[in-house]
Amino acid sequence: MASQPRLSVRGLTKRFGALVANDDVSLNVEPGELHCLLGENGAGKSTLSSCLYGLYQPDHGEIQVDGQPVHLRSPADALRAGIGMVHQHFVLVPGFTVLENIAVGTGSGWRFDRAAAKARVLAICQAYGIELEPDRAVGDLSVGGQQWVEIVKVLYTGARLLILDEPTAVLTPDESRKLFAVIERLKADGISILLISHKMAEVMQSDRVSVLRRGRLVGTVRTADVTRDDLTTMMIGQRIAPASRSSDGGGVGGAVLSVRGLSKERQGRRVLDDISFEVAQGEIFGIAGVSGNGQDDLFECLCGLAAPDEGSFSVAGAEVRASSPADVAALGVGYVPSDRFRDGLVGDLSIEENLVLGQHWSARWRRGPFLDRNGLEKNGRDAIAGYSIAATGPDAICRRLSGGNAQKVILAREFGKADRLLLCNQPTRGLDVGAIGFVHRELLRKRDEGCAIVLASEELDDLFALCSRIGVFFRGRLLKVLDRDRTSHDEIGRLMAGQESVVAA
Amino acid sequence: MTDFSIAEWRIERRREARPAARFIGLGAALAGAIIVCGMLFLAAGAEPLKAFASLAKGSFGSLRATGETLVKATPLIFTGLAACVAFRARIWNIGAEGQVFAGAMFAYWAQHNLGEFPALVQIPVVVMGGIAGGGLYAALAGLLKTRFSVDEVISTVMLNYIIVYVLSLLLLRGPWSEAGGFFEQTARVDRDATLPMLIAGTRLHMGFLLALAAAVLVHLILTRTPLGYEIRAAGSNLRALDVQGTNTRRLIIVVMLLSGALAGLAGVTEVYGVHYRLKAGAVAGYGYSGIIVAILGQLHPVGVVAAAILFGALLNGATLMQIETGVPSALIYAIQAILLLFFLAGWAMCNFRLRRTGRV
Amino acid sequence: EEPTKLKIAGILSAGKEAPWETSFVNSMDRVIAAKPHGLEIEVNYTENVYDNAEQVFRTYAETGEYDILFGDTAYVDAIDKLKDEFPDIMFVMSGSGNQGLGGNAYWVFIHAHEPAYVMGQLAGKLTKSNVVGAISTFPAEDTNDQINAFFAGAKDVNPQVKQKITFIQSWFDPTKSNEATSAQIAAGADMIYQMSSAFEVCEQSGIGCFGNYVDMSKVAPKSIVASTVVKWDPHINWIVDEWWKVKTTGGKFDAPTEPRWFTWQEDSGELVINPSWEAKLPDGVKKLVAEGTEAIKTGQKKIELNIDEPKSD
Amino acid sequence: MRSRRSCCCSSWRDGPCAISGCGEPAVFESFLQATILVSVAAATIRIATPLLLAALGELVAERSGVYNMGLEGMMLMGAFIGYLSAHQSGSLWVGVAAAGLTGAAMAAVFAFMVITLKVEQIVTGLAVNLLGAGLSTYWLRAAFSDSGQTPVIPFFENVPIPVLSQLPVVGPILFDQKLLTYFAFLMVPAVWFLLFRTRYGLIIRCAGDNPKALDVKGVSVAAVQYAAVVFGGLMAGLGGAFLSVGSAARFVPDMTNGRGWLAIIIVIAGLWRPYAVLAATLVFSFLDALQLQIQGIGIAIPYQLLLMMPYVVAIIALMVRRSRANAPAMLGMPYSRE
Ligand SMILES: Nc1ncnc2c1ncn2[C@@H]1O[C@H](COP(=O)(O)OP(=O)(O)OP(=O)(O)O)[C@@H](O)[C@H]1O
Ligand SMILES: Nc1ncnc2c1ncn2[C@@H]1O[C@H](COP(=O)(O)OP(=O)(O)OP(=O)(O)O)[C@@H](O)[C@H]1O
Ligand SMILES: [Mg+2]
Ligand SMILES: [Mg+2]
Repeated sequence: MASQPRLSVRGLTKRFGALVANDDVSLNVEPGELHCLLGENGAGKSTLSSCLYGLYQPDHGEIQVDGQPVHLRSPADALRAGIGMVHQHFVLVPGFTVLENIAVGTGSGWRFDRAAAKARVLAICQAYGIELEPDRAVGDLSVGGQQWVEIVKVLYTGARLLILDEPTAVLTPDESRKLFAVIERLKADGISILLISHKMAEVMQSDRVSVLRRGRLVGTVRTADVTRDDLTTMMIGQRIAPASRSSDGGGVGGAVLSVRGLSKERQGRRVLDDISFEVAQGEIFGIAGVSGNGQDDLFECLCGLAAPDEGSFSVAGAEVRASSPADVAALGVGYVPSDRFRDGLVGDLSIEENLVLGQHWSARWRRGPFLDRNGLEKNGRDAIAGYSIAATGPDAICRRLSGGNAQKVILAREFGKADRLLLCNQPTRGLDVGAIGFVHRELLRKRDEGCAIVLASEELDDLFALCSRIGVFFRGRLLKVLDRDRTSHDEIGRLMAGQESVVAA
Repeated sequence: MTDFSIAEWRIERRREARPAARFIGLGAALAGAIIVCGMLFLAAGAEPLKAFASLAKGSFGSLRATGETLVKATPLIFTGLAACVAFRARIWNIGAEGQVFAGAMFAYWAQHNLGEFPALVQIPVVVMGGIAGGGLYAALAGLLKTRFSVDEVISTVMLNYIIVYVLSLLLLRGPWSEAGGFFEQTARVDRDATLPMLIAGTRLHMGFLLALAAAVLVHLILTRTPLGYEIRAAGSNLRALDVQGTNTRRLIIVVMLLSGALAGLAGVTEVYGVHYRLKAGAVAGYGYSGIIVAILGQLHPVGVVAAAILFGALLNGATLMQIETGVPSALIYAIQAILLLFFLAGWAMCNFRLRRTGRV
Repeated sequence: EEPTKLKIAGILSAGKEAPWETSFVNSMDRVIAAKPHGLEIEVNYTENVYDNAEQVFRTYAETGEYDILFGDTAYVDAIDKLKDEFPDIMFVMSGSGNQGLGGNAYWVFIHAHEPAYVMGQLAGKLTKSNVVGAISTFPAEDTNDQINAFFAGAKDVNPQVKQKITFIQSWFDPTKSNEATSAQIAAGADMIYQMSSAFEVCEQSGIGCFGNYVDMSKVAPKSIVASTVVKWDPHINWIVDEWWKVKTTGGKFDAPTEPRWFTWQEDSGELVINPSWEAKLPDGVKKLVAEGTEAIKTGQKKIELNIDEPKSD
Repeated sequence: MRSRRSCCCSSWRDGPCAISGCGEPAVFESFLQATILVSVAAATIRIATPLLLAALGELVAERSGVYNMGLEGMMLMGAFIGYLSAHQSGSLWVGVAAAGLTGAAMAAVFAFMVITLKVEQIVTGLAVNLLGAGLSTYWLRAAFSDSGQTPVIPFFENVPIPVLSQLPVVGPILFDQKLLTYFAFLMVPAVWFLLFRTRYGLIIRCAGDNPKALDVKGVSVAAVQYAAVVFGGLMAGLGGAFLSVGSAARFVPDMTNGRGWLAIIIVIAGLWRPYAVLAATLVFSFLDALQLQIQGIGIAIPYQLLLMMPYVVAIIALMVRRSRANAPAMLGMPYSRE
């Protein structure tokens, strides 16, 4: 019996308008194989999996399951073909119970057989050692708990090929290990897994890896045959230039930002727990941590968007209390939010207009009651030139900019605004190497101008390249603040996973 | 066979329709609407061509007819602009209807209590009264949204009902009722408070100029001022505005004030430009039509004026059409609806395209 | 030479379904058939005009084809603006809410209070609960007159009668007036004057109801006792006569500033008893009705015109 | 059996009593009489029927994520076609069925516009209302030409439920109504059961809260929403039928008189829950019934105040309850994958 591949993709191409998100991709996934899909942000991994799950229709290409060509017009077709998927972002109904989320849309007829569904869910949980309470509302679960719901949801469909799109991004290291135990058992049952992950440690546990770069398949390799560096090279297309560690900096002047005992609760969870730190003039203070550990809440408090329940902070000696973003900005604070299209830009406005967002009432941009169009346009041209933004002109609509260029618009605005303090939350997320280098240079320039900078990043390379001190966030707590020169990737990585004791020892 | 065609051809949404596609789509919509309306005319026993001709004659066939069309368009321009301002900011003010009432009522209250003054005093008073009445009533919904998070769609609809009863309370045996009259209406207003006529032989009054001025003003505000900037930004991404330091609650109230003030002026032009009395029938219906006008006008002031004139023409021409062809004037509402539905569908259909796909 | 044709525009405040309008259309049809002065009369109706009167009047006037613009309600505002601009056209307004303008603006009034009085007598005799009700639209002069006369008739023959009045605040909303009827039945009424023409509840609960404007016997055969029928015939004829006079003598329109109305004697109305009730009526009652009708029609008995707003006892 | 009323002291007639006037006690006494209470209560149930039918349909549509603002037009067309077909066929039940189908057909057009073409829901709804108003009046004229008076058709008789209708007080209120009324009230638990106890209910609610969660299960969001919206239209059509064939026995232009809008408001005031929707319907209907009764008795409360009350109460309730707390999360937002 010639073993057919479980999944075979031939020449799959998917375009979004002019953008080719998947370009002639071909790969096989064998029965019982753990196959990793690797690639930078925006390389097209999620797009490929959405095509395999029938959510998107490829423009070209053929998909075969167990040797049979399949035409996946909707997830129903995919489910029929035995394909299941855990999405990169949760697809849950918060108001439903765990059981309802898992069972909705399954079964047939009018009757919703709660008891049978529950028995089946419990059986799956038991078989794979997953802990879930079927009757709890999903909205009350932690993010990790919600991810388990997603996983059981897929297992419940009885799929023979599981696509897991960054399932561990929201799991604790412990939970991630548990997930891999589950995967082992699935493999033993002959089920194939297509796993997407950015975490090299996880990728290295797979059988084979397919690497995508800018929508094209660079190659598929047996994991055993390659090193991490090999994979990185395939992914990026070049060896990473050794991070140019910034030489000086750090505590040049007095404290610009001092945070004292900041605490905040959201939906009964303590998202910020007694956070205190100081950032000096001319210093870049790094914040490490898996996203979802309180960084976003910290930045929202610091930029005036949310009020902390307890504690306070001051900027250049001025106490900030019950403030609004406008008040904070007036103190010479710039803020680069993590979600640029949600928090940083107004998609339907042009570059020149977005460059004055928040300052549009200021006399500087007005002529009488009207906005100073010429001033705005000139400012736009300057920013496009100064930040090398790839756009048709200052009147280009921001919604149509790519991630990197959109980020540059925000940087241009916030750098111009920040005289004293710059708050940067994940400024390099989703950017390519060139753009990352650009952001690094700009941050250093800003630091050298005497600005205090708070920089949060999931990329430790960013932090090591730029920061003098690095604080690690875990579950709303600032576990430890480390001196860059006296710590290592490993130590911070362990702290990010919450292993405080390791460090303490 | 069907499977083949599905596999080879697919309808998909475009990101942005090309102007040519828009043009074709709208042309097709118009053609479709005309065909359906023509069929209705036939069913009503009228010759479609003759009906359309008398519709046109009734709306633009003479100076008087044109003037009347513009009279009908005037309140629709105001309510259309009201919807335009709010919808641009993605605030769903469905309450222009009630704000028209409020504007008319506030204007009447101010003018009624003012006593006898020359037109130079009274007219500004009624105009300001309309602005204040409509604006404040809308701001109430804004306040409910920002302070109590009551959805504006809901609150404005409720407020539409409430004000109708308040007016009825004031008119029917209430303090404003016409002495000795049994109808729900006030006595005729002071001649000096009425809006001056513009062209002899027509009923075209100053309100139309006010409406045009309002359209220009709204256009300037939207495109040139920081407030317009905020409105457009709010329509695209309210959160980003918030994050970047704009007081979005205040913005919502300001937008409602502006939107309501525009709607309120529609009440003023109807009471002081057309009916010379305050009564429910003088001001009812314009708020809801304004929403349609605003959407037809693509939420653009110029488009709003054009759509309002189109609607005014339909309303006005319908009378002559009915007289000349005997088609019931109720048909005109059906025609408006069909036009609107075809337009909406045509517009939406521009966002789709047929694409060939293939498998390797 | 004498005109042979007359073109009238009937400008109706509501749709033709509303009984008020139906009575107008029916009367007009009778006048057309009668061919006064040998005229070929042609009428074109426009409905639901109330708040848009000026434009409709003007559109008709501008066609230059219409001789009489006959409005059926308070169109004084519109007519006031147009009458001097179109001196050759005859404008007509009707009922309360108007004021006399003279010249070419004629004002007619419908008072059906006389048959309503007799109908009230009928109700006063037939009621067992001694509660007599009326459902009306708005408290307007031309509805109040009938209701007051109806109650007066009932009380004259039966002093124990209590009156109930409900206004539904709409010219035409059968559902609402049905509910109002139920409410009055609960309040004890067993004879109800339906000014707003909804008889379903009457039919169901088997009480006696009275129709207005047109003969409602066919609409509610079980419950209708009688209907006051409004006849615009004398009014229309008067208008046509005035028009004829001006056109044939070459004079000018000179309308009186007081409203012109016609009595029962002059055939402005009718009292139609439902045949299915007629058989059941006691002879005494029949006689009373016949006598009452006779007395009024011959002018022996005058019924006071009371246009005050009626109130419930 | 109508009891004689022996109240109404003469002082009441003498002068126009203000709101807190002279003869009040006697009047209120009369108001408290059982017949009157029963009448108000029974009227409440009748007035509630069309509202409840339409509101329950709207509830299901909104739970699936679609704001059907065209309810008024669908009711109106339902009322008209119901009347027309009852007249032509001579069967009231044919009329009711036709009304339901008409509502459903209009809802299908609406659904095509907002679900398939993803046109703005509010505006499409307004257009549908306009269409219903125009088409029904026009068609009425076309069908019955110029006769003015449209023919009256027979209408549904009350169907007292044996035994139960004999119960004192509640009998005449609850168990001596028309079949459509029983149907409307039975639909409350039925809709509740549909939404919260069946597989399809789970799917409908999922479509309103997170359509993607449904999509990834291979269930067509559009199909679910189409079904829900068409169901809503069907119920609206039946609500319209209650007005024309159910109680008035004829069709009158614009006879819904804002009841469709009221039904939408009721769904909101009822916080998107079937039983709360029932409660809201009863409150609105009760105040309307009360208003009519009070006039007949002669209490001088301006009727406008009573009619205004539900709207004021609803706003206050929403202020306290924070309106959207219960609303389907994706209500009014068209779903698309890409
Ligand atoms: N619906 C869409 N419309 C237009 N462009 C899209 C859409 N979805 C994805 N893209 C674009 O396609 C490219 C590939 O995106 P995709 O989400 O597949 O990346 P990815 O590899 O999953 O990235 P990440 O690691 O960040 O999840 C990106 O440039 C993205 O901007
Ligand atoms: N969600 C989206 N909606 C509309 N257009 C998009 C979307 N995502 C991407 N695009 C378009 O696709 C193009 C490529 O986007 P993408 O983010 O992949 O660029 P990129 O090459 O990764 O650039 P950068 O390195 O700056 O992120 C952009 O020009 C953008 O206009
Ligand atoms: Mg992805
Ligand atoms: Mg990118």
